[in-house]
Amino acid sequence: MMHVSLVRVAIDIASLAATVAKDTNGATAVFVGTVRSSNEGRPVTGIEYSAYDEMAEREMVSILTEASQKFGIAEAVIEHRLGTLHVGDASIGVAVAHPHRGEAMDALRYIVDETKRRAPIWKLEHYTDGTREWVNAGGVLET
Amino acid sequence: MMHVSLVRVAIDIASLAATVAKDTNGATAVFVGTVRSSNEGRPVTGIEYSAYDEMAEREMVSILTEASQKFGIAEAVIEHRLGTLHVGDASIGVAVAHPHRGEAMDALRYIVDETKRRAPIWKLEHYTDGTREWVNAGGVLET
Amino acid sequence: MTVTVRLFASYAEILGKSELELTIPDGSTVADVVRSVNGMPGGNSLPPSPLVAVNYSYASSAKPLANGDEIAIIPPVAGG
Amino acid sequence: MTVTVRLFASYAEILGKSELELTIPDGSTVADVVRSVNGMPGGNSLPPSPLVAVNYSYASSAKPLANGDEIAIIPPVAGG
Repeated sequence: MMHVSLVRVAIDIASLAATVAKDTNGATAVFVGTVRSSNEGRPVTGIEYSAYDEMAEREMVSILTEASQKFGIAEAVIEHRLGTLHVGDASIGVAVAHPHRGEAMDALRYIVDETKRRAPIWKLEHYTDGTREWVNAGGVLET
Repeated sequence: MMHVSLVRVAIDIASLAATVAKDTNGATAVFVGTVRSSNEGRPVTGIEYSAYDEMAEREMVSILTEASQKFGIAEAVIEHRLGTLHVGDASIGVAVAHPHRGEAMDALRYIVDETKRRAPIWKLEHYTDGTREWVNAGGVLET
Repeated sequence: MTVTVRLFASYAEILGKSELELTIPDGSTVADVVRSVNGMPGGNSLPPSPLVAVNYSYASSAKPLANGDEIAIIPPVAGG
Repeated sequence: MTVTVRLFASYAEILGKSELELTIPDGSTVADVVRSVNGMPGGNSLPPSPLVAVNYSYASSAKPLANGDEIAIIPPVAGG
């Protein structure tokens, strides 16, 4: 079971893990990203997540397909939340299951890293002083 | 919050993750080990887990301390279940939180690997043909 | 031919719009569309070689376009 | 001096007990205790150099023991 989704409701870690459960899998690895109370020293009140929805979903499906080929996983799920999130809210949840733990954790890292690197999703961070900023907008740009 | 425990009730992944949650942590990584329906080709009905309780807890505390020094984590929990487990039941749950994802996932892997390598815990596996076997009892022995 | 250009996040704010239609000569490439967008009001604040996707896949600036293509100009991503 | 020896899992099954008291000469080491256990009925099925813990920490076979120590003979672990 491979599944990706962009959601506007709370991410439920237990149901993510349940989604990838199978009797032949002995290892489930889960990652949850949450909104931190500060970023690079600036106190944060919340983050607005937006996406190029159609492409983000396709890119996440590609990432799961790659992970399946690289690590032999057959069960993986990515859930990314969009909209306004507050400190402590989960923005991304990834769960992977495999018969063995090494592959489950390797695949988890690959999926999380690639999703952050490639999925067209953006964060508009709001700070306690009322200002806001697009995260990483001054980052290195590549063609 | 660092915590280890040996339990005889179901491991609850959502409460493990909640245990390590903190507003300054942006990344939570969780591992759950479950009883597989087969091991090395033999169909399994269940596993009895037993431990040298006092030492297992101390060893797990040492592992969390090492992980804290190596990866800078301040929030981590290991829960290991003992007693009779059936296929699909969780035998171990580990949750780690850190401001950043790389450290959270590095620490998760370290804690899971070291717990499996060092915690004095044993599995008596039961098979569908009625036989049973101590897992790894014929493994390499070291002084 | 006509293509759709989509803008997101900081780029949509800079240009004051998130979608536009462009009529371009046959044989135009991604680079030609980017140059058109750079020439619009505010467009010079965009980088000269941004990440671009054509029909939901990342594409190089040399990629030739076809009528009806959807070209997305992608600000640095920051998901997760 | 007297020490407690604890046995677990397959080793406890092989020796038919999980705990025993041993009176040993002063200056005895882990290796001496292991040799005693190897000499008990069934004990020759245990490896000659098993993993051992003294007072809840892994210890080398050369470690000298003290009165009241708890020596655990540890089968290959298989947690998780």
